[in-house]
Order: sequence, then structure tokens, then C-alpha cells
Amino acid sequence: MLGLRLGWSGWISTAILLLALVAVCAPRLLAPGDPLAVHPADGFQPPSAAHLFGTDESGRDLFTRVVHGAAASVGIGLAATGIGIGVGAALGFAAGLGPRWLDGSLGRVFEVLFALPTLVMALLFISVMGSGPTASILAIGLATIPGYARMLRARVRGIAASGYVEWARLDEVGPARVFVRHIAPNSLWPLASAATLGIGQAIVWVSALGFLGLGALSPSPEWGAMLNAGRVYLTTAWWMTVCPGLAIVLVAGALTVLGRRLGNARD
Amino acid sequence: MRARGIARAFATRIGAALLVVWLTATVVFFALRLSGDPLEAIMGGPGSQAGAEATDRAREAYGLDRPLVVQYLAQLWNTATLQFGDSYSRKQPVAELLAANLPPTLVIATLALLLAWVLVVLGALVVAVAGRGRVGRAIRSALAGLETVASVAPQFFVGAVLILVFASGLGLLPATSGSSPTGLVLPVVTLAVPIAGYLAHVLQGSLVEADDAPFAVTARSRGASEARVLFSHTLRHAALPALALSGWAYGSLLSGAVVVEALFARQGIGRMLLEAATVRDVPVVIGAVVVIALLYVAIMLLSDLLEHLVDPRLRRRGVIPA
Amino acid sequence: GDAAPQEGGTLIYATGDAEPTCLDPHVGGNYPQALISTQYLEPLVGRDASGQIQPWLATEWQPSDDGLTWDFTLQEGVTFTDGTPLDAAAVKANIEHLQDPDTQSSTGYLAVQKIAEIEVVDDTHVRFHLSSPDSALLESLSQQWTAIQSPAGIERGMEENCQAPIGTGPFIVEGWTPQQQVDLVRNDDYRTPGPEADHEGPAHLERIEWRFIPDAATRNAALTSGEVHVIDNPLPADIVAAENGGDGIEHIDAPRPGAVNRIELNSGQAPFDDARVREAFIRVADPNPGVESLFRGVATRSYSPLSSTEPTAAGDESLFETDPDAANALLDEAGWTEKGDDGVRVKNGERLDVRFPVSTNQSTAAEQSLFEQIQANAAVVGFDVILEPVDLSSWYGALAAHEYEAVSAPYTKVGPDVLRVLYHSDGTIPAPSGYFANNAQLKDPELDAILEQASATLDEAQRTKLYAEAQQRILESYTVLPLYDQQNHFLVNGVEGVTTLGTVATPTFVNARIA
Amino acid sequence: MLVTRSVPTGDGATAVLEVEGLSAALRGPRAGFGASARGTRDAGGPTGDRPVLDGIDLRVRPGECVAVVGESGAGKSVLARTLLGLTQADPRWTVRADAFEAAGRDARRLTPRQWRGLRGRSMSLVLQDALQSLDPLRTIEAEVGEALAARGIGRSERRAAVIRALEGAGLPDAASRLRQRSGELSGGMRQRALIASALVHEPELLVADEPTTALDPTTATRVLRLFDEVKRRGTAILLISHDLASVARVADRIAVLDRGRVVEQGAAEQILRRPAHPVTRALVDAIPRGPKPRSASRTTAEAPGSPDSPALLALHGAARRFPAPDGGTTGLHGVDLVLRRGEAVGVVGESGAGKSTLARILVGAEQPDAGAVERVDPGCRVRLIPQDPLSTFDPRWRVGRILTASLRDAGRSPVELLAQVGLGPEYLHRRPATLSGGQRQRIAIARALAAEPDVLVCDEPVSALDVTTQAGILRLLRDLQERRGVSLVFVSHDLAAVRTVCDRVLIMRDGRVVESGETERVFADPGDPFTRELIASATAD
Ligand SMILES: Nc1ncnc2c1ncn2[C@@H]1O[C@H](COP(=O)(O)OP(=O)(O)OP(=O)(O)O)[C@@H](O)[C@H]1O
Ligand SMILES: Nc1ncnc2c1ncn2[C@@H]1O[C@H](COP(=O)(O)OP(=O)(O)OP(=O)(O)O)[C@@H](O)[C@H]1O
Ligand SMILES: [Mg+2]
Ligand SMILES: [Mg+2]
Repeated sequence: MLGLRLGWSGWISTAILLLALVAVCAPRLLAPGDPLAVHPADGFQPPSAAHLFGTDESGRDLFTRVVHGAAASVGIGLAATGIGIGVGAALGFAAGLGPRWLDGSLGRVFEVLFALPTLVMALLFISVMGSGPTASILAIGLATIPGYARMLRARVRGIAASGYVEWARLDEVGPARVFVRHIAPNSLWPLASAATLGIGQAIVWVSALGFLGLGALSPSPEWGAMLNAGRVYLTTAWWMTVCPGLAIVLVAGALTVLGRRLGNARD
Repeated sequence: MRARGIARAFATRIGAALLVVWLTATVVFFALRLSGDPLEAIMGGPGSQAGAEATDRAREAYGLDRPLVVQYLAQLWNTATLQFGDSYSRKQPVAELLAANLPPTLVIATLALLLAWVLVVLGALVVAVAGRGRVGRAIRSALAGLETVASVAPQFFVGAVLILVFASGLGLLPATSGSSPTGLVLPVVTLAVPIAGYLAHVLQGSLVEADDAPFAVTARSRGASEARVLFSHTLRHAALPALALSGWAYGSLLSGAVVVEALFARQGIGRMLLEAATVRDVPVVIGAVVVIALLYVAIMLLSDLLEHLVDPRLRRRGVIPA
Repeated sequence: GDAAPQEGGTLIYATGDAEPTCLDPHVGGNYPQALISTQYLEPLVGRDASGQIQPWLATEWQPSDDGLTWDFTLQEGVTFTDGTPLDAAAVKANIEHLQDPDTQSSTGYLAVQKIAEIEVVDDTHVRFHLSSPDSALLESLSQQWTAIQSPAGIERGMEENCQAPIGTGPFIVEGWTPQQQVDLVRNDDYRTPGPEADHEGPAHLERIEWRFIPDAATRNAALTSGEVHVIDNPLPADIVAAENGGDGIEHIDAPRPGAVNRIELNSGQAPFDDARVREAFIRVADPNPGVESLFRGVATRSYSPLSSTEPTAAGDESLFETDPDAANALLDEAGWTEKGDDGVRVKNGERLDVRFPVSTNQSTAAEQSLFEQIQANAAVVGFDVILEPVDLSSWYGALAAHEYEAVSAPYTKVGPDVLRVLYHSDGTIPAPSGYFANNAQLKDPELDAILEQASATLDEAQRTKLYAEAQQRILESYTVLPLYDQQNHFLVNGVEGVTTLGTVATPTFVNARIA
Repeated sequence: MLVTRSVPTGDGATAVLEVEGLSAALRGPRAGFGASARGTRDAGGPTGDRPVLDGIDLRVRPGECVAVVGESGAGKSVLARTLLGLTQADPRWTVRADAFEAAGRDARRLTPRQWRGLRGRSMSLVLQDALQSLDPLRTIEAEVGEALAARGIGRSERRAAVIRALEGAGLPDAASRLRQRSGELSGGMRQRALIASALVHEPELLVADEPTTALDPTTATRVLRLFDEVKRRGTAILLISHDLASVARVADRIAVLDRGRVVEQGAAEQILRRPAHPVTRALVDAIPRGPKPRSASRTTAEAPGSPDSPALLALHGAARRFPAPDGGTTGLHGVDLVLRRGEAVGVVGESGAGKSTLARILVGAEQPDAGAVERVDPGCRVRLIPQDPLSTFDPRWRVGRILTASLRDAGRSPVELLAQVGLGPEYLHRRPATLSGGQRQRIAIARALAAEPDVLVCDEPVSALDVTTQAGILRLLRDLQERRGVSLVFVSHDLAAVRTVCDRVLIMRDGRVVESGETERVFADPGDPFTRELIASATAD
């Protein structure tokens, strides 16, 4: 109907995301235990029937932690992308539809923001704000603004110059209506695909900040933090890295696949 | 005539670059200065037990007792002359630090971009030659999956696994890059993985499009083989969007450099920035950020020029979009 | 390595500590500077493995009876590697360099704080006049942060001297590639062997490459694959693997001197201003199982505020027996009787929160895990331990603002005098930067008196007794939860003769040979 | 394994190509992961194989030109591609044939590699999208010489052959064009270069799919003349087109294709003069020819469009200039025009003459640089039927919403509008992207009508359509003008089509009106040499 054909990879992705959604909304359904409960005596247990993903250095059940960590990780991705898209969309509309001077100056600002790679920008931001989950979210959100803003601006410009907007003007439709009917829906739709991709990327970025010692959240079961904590034991307890790492790759991958599908469906 | 077009484009780019430099220097200066006291860095890092007298002396020596505006103008002058002043923590001219740290980063970033392109083109060739039959389809799905995983796998994790397998496990390659060129292999591969995943996706997408284009069908109707159609027709068309993205990709390689340089203990601008930012070494941060911004501008210019090389249609128009 | 050890060759050392910003340990003064400067700078006196002070650049010393003047005799005929002679004037220049505010010294500055005047008696004799007696003077002077360097080198100015300080050590700084490595070459005229040297004359090695590899896993991979010979800060798991495996990797366990690794409770504010609440916390923290599983036998639980390498260390295990029931009773008694829905105790509407900022730069992964376990253990009786992993700047910020109830700080120095720095009430007064060493906020006039007395006593037996008394008092205040010695391990692959100094446990390669 | 078998034909010559019972079917909509979804999307709903070609018999002899004609979607392009083995390589297609012999080999058994050899030596194809069939990134030399390069022929030899082929295709100054790229050539030159690339290796058979539709009539005539020469040199030609009138000039025999079947086949003369099958007859009838049919209403005194009707719009020296690539200016250079209520005015000219610019100025989409547009009747509504209607539909909107949004009179319904352009209510729920060109064109007309316009400006409303659909739209436009008194401005490069609708024509060239007057008068007595050429190409059959 939308022309959205999922294919098997799309269906698998949807299934993964549904599972992640359950983990976010009702983690107890999947893992009733306490993600923070330590049992030092049970540390470093490999995966088994009792501990599906094994246990970590403090004897916490990794499966429980991965399930309960979904809310934090996906939440961070969502929040960062929300900031990026929200501010980016506002700026993009302003640049795309506003007067020429505004477009020009915003364009320069985007250029500046764009010239700084995501992690560099996040570093700067964190060195000013100090590290922590809020800083990570803001940093990644901020770093993604110019991308979204530029994309929307180009899109809005294209639509404003399109045949159907011209035709609507000739058909004596007022500018406000043209915006509501044509420009906003057509330009925001592709952003949905970018946002889906963006959430996955944001989760990965945040985990990279954790590696650099700037996003540490331990002992909260955020996936990036778990992955980092486990990396120290990679040689002796591989499951401590592989399980949260897999969670990141699966969810980010699923979001990427679906985001690309959405992107393809649009044209 | 063509030269003039390019010269004008250069001028536009350089104008933009100056603006970028000024804005970044300003933002970084005020952000760092207003959020904390750089004296900490000067006095040997946080928690320094230096006496009041020593602190005052240093404040004077680094001009931190002057009004903020004067300090800003001084920093701006330093930036404009690309000297950037002296590092607070390293007590060394920033320009020297940059000169030492930039080349190693450029080396791995450039090699990584090249490697990513080689991987991506090889992938495209495999897909093209495998054809559209059952085997081809299986190969294509496998590559598509690989692409997705590559573009979302956290770099520090990929790097750690590579070290585990190739350095500690097989002992084939060094984990850190001392002076031997083999030390470049692991960091470059780690850096190239996500970019390759991303470029491959873009390239595959436009290849499918170019593959259906009338000129490709025509080429087949002239008896050209699939490899020939790929290399002399579709690849060039499909490469255009990926090439345009390579400028952006270079930026994200610099992001990756921060991670990879820390992981593989490589000297470079990413690691330098990471260190400077954590101790609030304002001159170094501004220097590094400005150089990264300039690098970005230069890379964008280069990718424009490359695009012109590949696409004669742009050459004829003689204008590089600013 | 069964091959015969050889002369010459290049040793590659990989450190996980932060890269120094200045190679001169007088400037600032942190552990990474001590580590590397051990290779090219030497102090006036040394300390052997048993904690006894030994001659080094100074062959003899004699305090006056009032303890206010000290005479040092220097080795004769020694020159720095730039040819400048090591004489009394050089020592004077060094102490004055440390005391000069422009040097921005902090650690060394504190060590020589009590030296009021330096008198050059003749070329080989120097006399220190102290402002008050200091029994820790020799220990302070044995530290790398007060090592003696060429006055001509100092004259060059800070920028140049930071790049390549000039000393009398077995190696000479040849060059420094920031973020990559420092290159050291052998001092062929070396003639001042310290307490650890097994021979006169130059070192066996020709060069040392001193690399900076921050990531522990990478560092270990580099060691096992033979890219580097020695690493510091190995992961506990890698230490165990090295000890069990037959790969020829040798483990050197060299705990740092002075203070032990510990958690300090802020007795300056609620809720830990109440000794019963502190005791309750310490009774329930139960770190032993964690120390065992996380450190895999590499670390031993300590019950003393001083490191096991300090001859004066004394502990009292009985104070630290885990007893959650006793903890509950203590808390009830202290008025923390209500419990919220989340199981956290409440008193007058205040929750029993314990803010615990953790510096991610200074705490290892195993340590952070241990804190998490303590957090879980303390929750059982109704503490809410809030672990806040933060970067170094924010960590100091939190301390300076007194936004902590518990903290683990790594400060240490050679000798039991560290107790005075850490627990004397003077330590609660912040330096201009906001830093203060007494994180426990201990203000006990009697303890102050004992520590001052110990500091002024040159009699060993008396000193030992006083420090034992001080330690008991500190432990009984329940402001300190000792954990284990400050971990300082090295893994060595394919090199023989690597030892560590008895001072701040830094490695020396004067005896080392590539196997 | 390969048995060479000569196929006896009617007059004894060996056929270059012979197929019997050739069928091609498209597999169900699941085209497989990774394949573009585009190809299958408009196939819509039903699963299972969909036959596109169904039992085709065809034979082409050396030196003979066989034309395959048929409506849009009849399967002509698929046939062309199948004959060159291109559909066979695509897993979405299944191809079957009782006999399939190409250049003396049994094509049913060829491996992909052998097919390549065959294509590079004996057969070649000129694709429907002529303007995009040359790779814009490569030089003409590389493109034209590709068949030789693929065969490993040396560079200098190749260059000589390329120059020969280009000159043979009537491209002047061939040697200097070698370094140019397709973007630097005009449409007609590109078409010739493409034909040269198909003939460079001197194939026995040339398959040309709609080689003239993208061209304006003068250029098209020149290209057809070229085919005539090629044929005389002994090359067999299979010419594919929807335009019976144009192929009739070169074709010896004609096969009429309808929904994948050959419904009628015979000598060109016979098919044109005495079409037997109803499909053929419809095709022949649909060729626009002759003057505008007179209707009953035209006889009355108050006939719309008579000189006394009130003027609605007027252009006074309107000009709109654009910088041309060569440094000069193009666009529109001063046009005067008065449009009266109820009249139909044709605007004719070559590509680039400024017709669309004129149309856009009339509706107010473009402001003139000089001169003025006067709305003589300020209340009159002007609407445009754009040259490329698809881009003027919001891609997210369905037909129902598109029509409702433009509707002025609340009393009318979108269904009514659809009925007016001959479409059923089932189209309300379609998206324009899923409609055929003719259907889109009609939706564009319905949308324009929704606003109850007084003036309808139609920019090339039929040039992209096959003749039957074209005839339907022309009828509709005539109706609107005559029954509803709508003023028409009909822009086209096709003089014959304009003649059947318009009372008055303007002939344009290079942004200027070179001739104007009553349609029949201009036809009978063209004053300008350019007009004469246009008329010649429009009436030749
Ligand atoms: N790749 C394809 N995928 C799906 N359907 C196709 C494909 N190619 C052609 N078809 C379908 O096959 C039928 C015949 O198409 P073809 O292109 O041969 O028509 P045509 O006669 O050339 O029409 P036109 O005059 O418009 O070019 C159409 O219904 C078309 O939709
Ligand atoms: N927006 C524009 N910018 C620049 N040049 C333009 C623009 N619109 C039209 N032109 C130029 O003006 C000239 C006339 O264009 P116009 O579209 O009116 O031609 P036309 O007669 O409609 O041709 P066709 O038959 O191909 O549609 C052409 O050379 C064209 O390139
Ligand atoms: Mg066709
Ligand atoms: Mg036009």
C-alpha cells in the first residue's frame, strides 16, 4: 500500500525491534530478575541454562541486564535522535522557507557544525558539560543536528520548487495551506527513514563515548557500558562482551534495515 | 575558462573555511573558558596542590589575568597565524604538536578510505559477476547483511576482536603500530569497516539504479560482459553519490580516529584532542578543532574536484557547487 | 627465553599510565613522571625492599639533635650527563627549583616544604636548615619527585627541560614523540648505582623505547605477541594467565608505598558525621568475596591504613568483621529507623544516601566492580550508595564541593608520614586549587598531636610506636575502609633482571638484559 | 551441438532472424531480494506468471525492414529485448520458443557468453530511450566503439571503424566529435550516434525500438531516411514503433502487435490501405490527419472563438530570456497574442522554440522580463495542463484527493470529473505514479477542469502518448472547446495533431512567432520556409 515491501530481512528486523520494544516497556516479562543483584561467588559463569548469557564479574545475570538495559540504550538513542531531528527540522524549515539572508547564515552555521565530526563535537561538548548520560544524549543530539537540518533544507527547497507546489500556487492555494498540504508532509516523511537509521547510529556513538571514558554509566545496565566493562575480560569471559555487543548490533542493524526500507519506499 | 571556474570555487570554499575557522575558534574558546578554569591544566592537572603564589604566577605567565576579550583576541590572532599559542599542559607550541600529530592521522584515515573503496568495489564486482541467479541472490543477501553489520558494529569492539585474533591469537600482526608498516593494518581495517559498510550500501543502491539505465542495457546489447558493464559504465555513475559522500566519510573517519588511536595506541590528532579536551587545554583544543575543520573543507574541495574528474557533465558547466 | 642473556639491545616498555605532560618530575609531580624519570634521574637517597633508607647520590647524612639541621655528603666525582658536576650547589639549585612557584611543583614542593634554607658547605657537603623537625625528610627525598637534575638543564627553562631533563641515571632522554614514545639511550658513563643495582658501571641495555599504550587489552596483546617487553597496569586476568601459563611471562608485584587503597567516609557531614552510621557501613560493605573473585588472588585484603611495604604498618582485622545484623542495630540506634518503599532508610525525611563519585581515570575496572558490589551489599541494610562515574575534573570538583559521602582517592607518598597528609586536620584546608587531602574530614586533635609528634621524632622505635597508635585511632574512627595495597604490577616478557625501586615501586632497568 | 540450419523463406533468401511461437512471461511479483522493486510494482496484485509475449512468429531477411507496431504496452520493447537475448538473462522472465534462430544459430541453446558473442557480432539494438542510451560519462568514441572493444579489436582500427560508422549515420564532422560526450550533442545527433554504435560492427540485424518518438518531426524524418539507406546496404532491420504513419515510410512489411500477439502481418502497403484486424484499423484511424472536423455548433452565428467573442487574455510583446549554453539567450523574445473566449489556438514549433515558456507565461507560472500579460477579463480562470504532468502531482496523494483539492464547485464530484475524461471511479484510489502516461494526462486534464477554467493551456498533451490514446484526448479537447466554450491554447510540435483541434495557429521558432493565421490557411499556403518544412513532415504519408 505504501509500497513498503519488507522482505525477509525486513521481517526479521521487525521481529527484533518488537522484542526490543517488549524489553523496553515490560522487561520483567522477559527477565523477572533484578539486573543489579550481585552474587560475587557466581562471577564469570559462562552461558548455561541457569544464566542464558552467563554472568558478569559480580555474578549479575547478563540476560537480565541486557533485557533491562534496553530501556536505557534505546532511550538514549531515541532522545539523542529526538533532539537532532527536532532542532534540525526547525532549522531546516527556517532555512528552506525563510528569506535568503536567513538561509545564507544558517547555511554557514550548518557548514561549521558539519565540519566537526560527530565524535569531535561530542568531545567538545562533554569537555564543557562533563560526562554522563545527559551529556552523551545532548552531545550526540547536537552533533546530528546539521545533518538533519541540511537534509530537510534541501528537501524543502526541492519541494518548494516542485511542479506540484507550483501547480497549487497556480490553483490559488494560499502559502500556509501549501505548507500544511504539501511541503511539511513530503519533507518530513524521508526524515522518518533518517531518524530510524539515526537511532541505531546514536546507540553506537554513545557506546563509543563509553569506550573513551566519557559516557560511563556503570553499573546501570546500558549496553554500551556493559560492552565496555566486559571488554576488559574479553580473553577470559567472552560472553560479557559478545552478548551486549550482539544486542547493540542487532537493534542498530534492525533499525538500519528498516530505515533503509522506509527510504526506498518513499521513491 | 575551466580554470577560472575552479578558481572561483576555490575562493568560495576558502571564504567558507575562514568563516568556519573563526566561528569554531570563537565557540570553542568561550565554551571552554566559561565552563572551567584552564589554570588546572597548567598546574599539572586537576587536584594540583600548588600553592597560591605558583598559581598566580602561572595565571600571569599565560595571560589569564587579562580581560576575557583581550584573551579572546590574542587567541584569535594566534589562530589566524596558525600558531595557536602554547599548550597549557604540555608547555609546547601547539603548532609543533599539530605538526607531529596530524600526519599519522592523515595516513590512517586516507588508507582507511582507500581500503573502504577497494572493498566496496570488490563487493560490487562479485555481485555483478555472480549475476541474478540463485547463487547471485544468495551472495547479494549475504553482502547486504555484512554491510548492515559493518555499518553498526562499534569500532572499539571490532578493533578489540581484531587484536585478539590477529595479535594475541595468531600473532600475525602487531597490536600497536610502532614504526613498522604492518602495524598500520589493524587500525586501518578497523577504521575502514563502518565506512565500507556505509559506502557499499550507497553504491549498491545506485548500482541497481544504473544497472537498469538504458545505457547499461545498450552496452549489454553490444555484447559487453557484466564486468565490462560494471567498470566502464555503471560503476562510474554509481560512484558519484558515494564519492560525494566520501568527504563526509572522511569526517567520520576522524571521529573513528579518536577511538582507533586510543585503542591501538597510535599517535594522532584524535588522541591529542581527546587528551586536551579532558584537561581543558584550550589552545590545543582550538588548534585541533580548527585543523580538523580546515581538513574537512579541503577534503570537500578534493571530493568536488574528483567528482569533476569522474563526471564530465560538471566539467562542462564549469561551476563547482559551493 | 632459554637463550643466553645478551649485552645491548632495545627494551620496549609499554605504560598504561597517562602520558606525562613534562618529563621533569619537579613540575607538577605525578606517578607517570616518577615511572619514567626513574630511568634518567636519581634521588639523594634510596630505599631497599625492606623499607630501609640507603645511600645513593648522598653517601652519608646526619641530623642535628634538635632535628633542625641535616648534613649530607655527596658522592665524589659524579657528573650529570651534560658534564655539569653533581655538587652541593647543584643540590641547592634543585631544592630551590622545587620551591620556586614558577616551577609549578606540587608533590615535590610538599616534600621539601620544611627546608627553610640550603647551605653549601663545600663541593660535596650540603646542609639543610629546617623550619621544624621532619622525621620523614629522608623518605621524602627518596622519592622520584625530588630527584636531582643538572642545574644547567634547569637553567634552560621549563619548556626545554620538560622535553629532556638531564640527570645522573643509567639512561639519557634522547627524544620524545608525544603520544607515541620517549626514546632513552644508555648513559655510558654511568657510575652511581642505587640500592637495586647488581653491578657497577653502565646498564646492559643500549636503548629503551618507552611507549604509551592506554588500552589494557591492547597492551597485553602487545606483550604476548612479543612487540613489547614490559607492561605496567596489567588486568588481573592477564596476571593470572601469565602466572599459570608457560609463555615465559614473568609477573612483578610491587605494591606502592605509603597509604593503602581505601574508601574514606566523609565524617564532616550527615549521615557519616555519626560514627554509628560509619560503623554500620563498614560492617556491611563486605569487600572480601569481591576482592577474591575480581582480583583473582592478585590482591590481598588489607586492614591497615598503610601499605604492606611500610615497616610501620599496623592493622586491626577485628574492626572490619562483616555483620549486617550489627549494622542494622547501629542504624536503628542512630535513628535511621524508617524505611522507604525502595528499602532505603529514612530519617527526618532524609534518605540514607551515600554519594560515591568514582574517577574513571583513576579506578580500574576491577575496582569499579568492587564498588558496585559494596553498593549492593550496603543496600541490604538500607544504604543507597550512588556510584557516580565521572572524569577526573568532575571528580575533583565533587570533592572540592563536598558533594560526596564516600570516596576512594589514590594519594600516597613514601613512608608513614602519609598519614599526616591524609588524616591531620590541616588536611581539610583546601589548597588554592580547592584540593584537600583529608577526604575523611577527620578532625581529631589527639590524632593531630600524635602525628606531629611522630613527624618530629627521629627515634625509630618511638616513631613506630606513635604511628601504630595513630593507625589504631584512624581505624577506630571508622572513617577508613582499607581494601588492599595500591596495585602496581608489571608483566615482563623476554627480559631478565627487571626490578623495582623500594621507594615508589617504579621499575629500573639498570640490571635488565634481553633474554 | 549447434546445427546450422538455413530457413527457407517465401522468396528463397535465408532469414537473419526467425522465431516461431515465441513467448515471454513475467514471474510473479516476488522479484527476489535485492532486485529493484520498481519493475514489479505496477504489475500489481496477482501472483503467478504473466505472459507478455504470446506465440510470436516473426521473420526478417537481409535487406528487409520489418516494422512491429502496436499500442503502448503491447509488448514491443520486450520483444526487442528478447530477440537480443536480454530478457533471457533476467531471472524475472521465462522465455519459450518453438523455434528461435538468430544469425544461423539456434538461440534457444545459447549460453550467456555465446549470446554476448552474437550481440557483439551479428545483432544490435537501438533502445527506446534514445536520449539516455549513450553513457553520458563516456566519449562518443568509447560508446560507439564498444562492441568492437568488447571483442578486443585494437585502438586504431577501432577508431577508423567508429569514424566510418558515424559518417555513415550522417553525423557531420565525425572525427571532431570523438572526444565529445552525449550531453554535448543535440537529440537528433545523439540518435544518430546511437545508430552508429549499433552499426559499427556491421551486424546482420538491427533492432530499433521507437527510434524517432523522442525527436521533433524534422529530425525524425532525417533519421527515418537514414534507416532507408542502411536497409539498402543489406542490413536487416526490425523497426518498432507505435506510430504507423512514420514507419510506413521505410518498412517493407508490418506486423501488428496487440497484447503480446501478432494480430496481423503483411506488406506495408496492404496493412495501411486495407487493415483487416480491428486493432490495426484503430491504429490506422487514429493517425491524426486532415482538418478540424466541423461540428454543428460551429455553424451558428455565436460560435465560440469568433472574432467578436470577448478577449480574455492578451500578451503584449511578452519576453522571457534565459542564458543559452553558447553564451547567447534563448526563451521567448517578444510575443503578441490575444486570446478570445471559446477559441482554440495552436502553438507549434521545434523543440526549444519557446512554446512551454509561452504557455507558462500565459498561466502566470513565469513572469515576463519585458512586455506584459494582460488579463482582459480579470475574473477569468486560467489553468495549465503541464508538459510533464507526473511532477505536478503530490506523490503522496491519490487521484481522489488531487481532484477534490482543485474542485471549485462543491456540487461536482471527482467521479464526475473522471467520467468527463473517460475514466471510471476505480481510479480515485490510485496514485498517479502507478498510472500510464495517457491516464496521467487525463487526470491532469480532469484536475484542470475541476477549477472550471475559462482558458485551458495544454502543453504537449499528446506527444508522449500512443496514437489511440492521443486520438481520445484530442477528441476530449475539441469537445471542451465546442460544448463548454473553453478557450484552448494547444502547444505541440506535431502540426498534424494541432490541425485537428485548432482554429488558429502560431508557428514559433527561436522564441519568435514566424507565422500565424487560421489553421487551414496556413496549411494551404505557408508563408515561411520553416512552416513549409513542418507541414511537409506532418502530411507525408
Ligand atoms: N521489467 C519489467 N517488469 C515488469 N513488467 C514489465 C517489465 N517490462 C515490461 N513489462 C510489462 O510488459 C508489458 C509490455 O511492455 P513493453 O515495454 O514491451 O511495451 P511497449 O509495447 O514497448 O509499450 P510502449 O509503446 O509504451 O513502449 C507492459 O505491460 C509492461 O508493464
Ligand atoms: N527555467 C529555465 N532556465 C533556463 N533556460 C530555460 C528555462 N526554461 C526554458 N529555458 C530555455 O528556453 C528555451 C525555450 O524553452 P521551452 O521549454 O519554452 O521550449 P519548448 O518549445 O517548450 O521545447 P520542447 O518542445 O522541448 O518542450 C530552451 O532553450 C530552454 O533551454
Ligand atoms: Mg516500448
Ligand atoms: Mg516544452
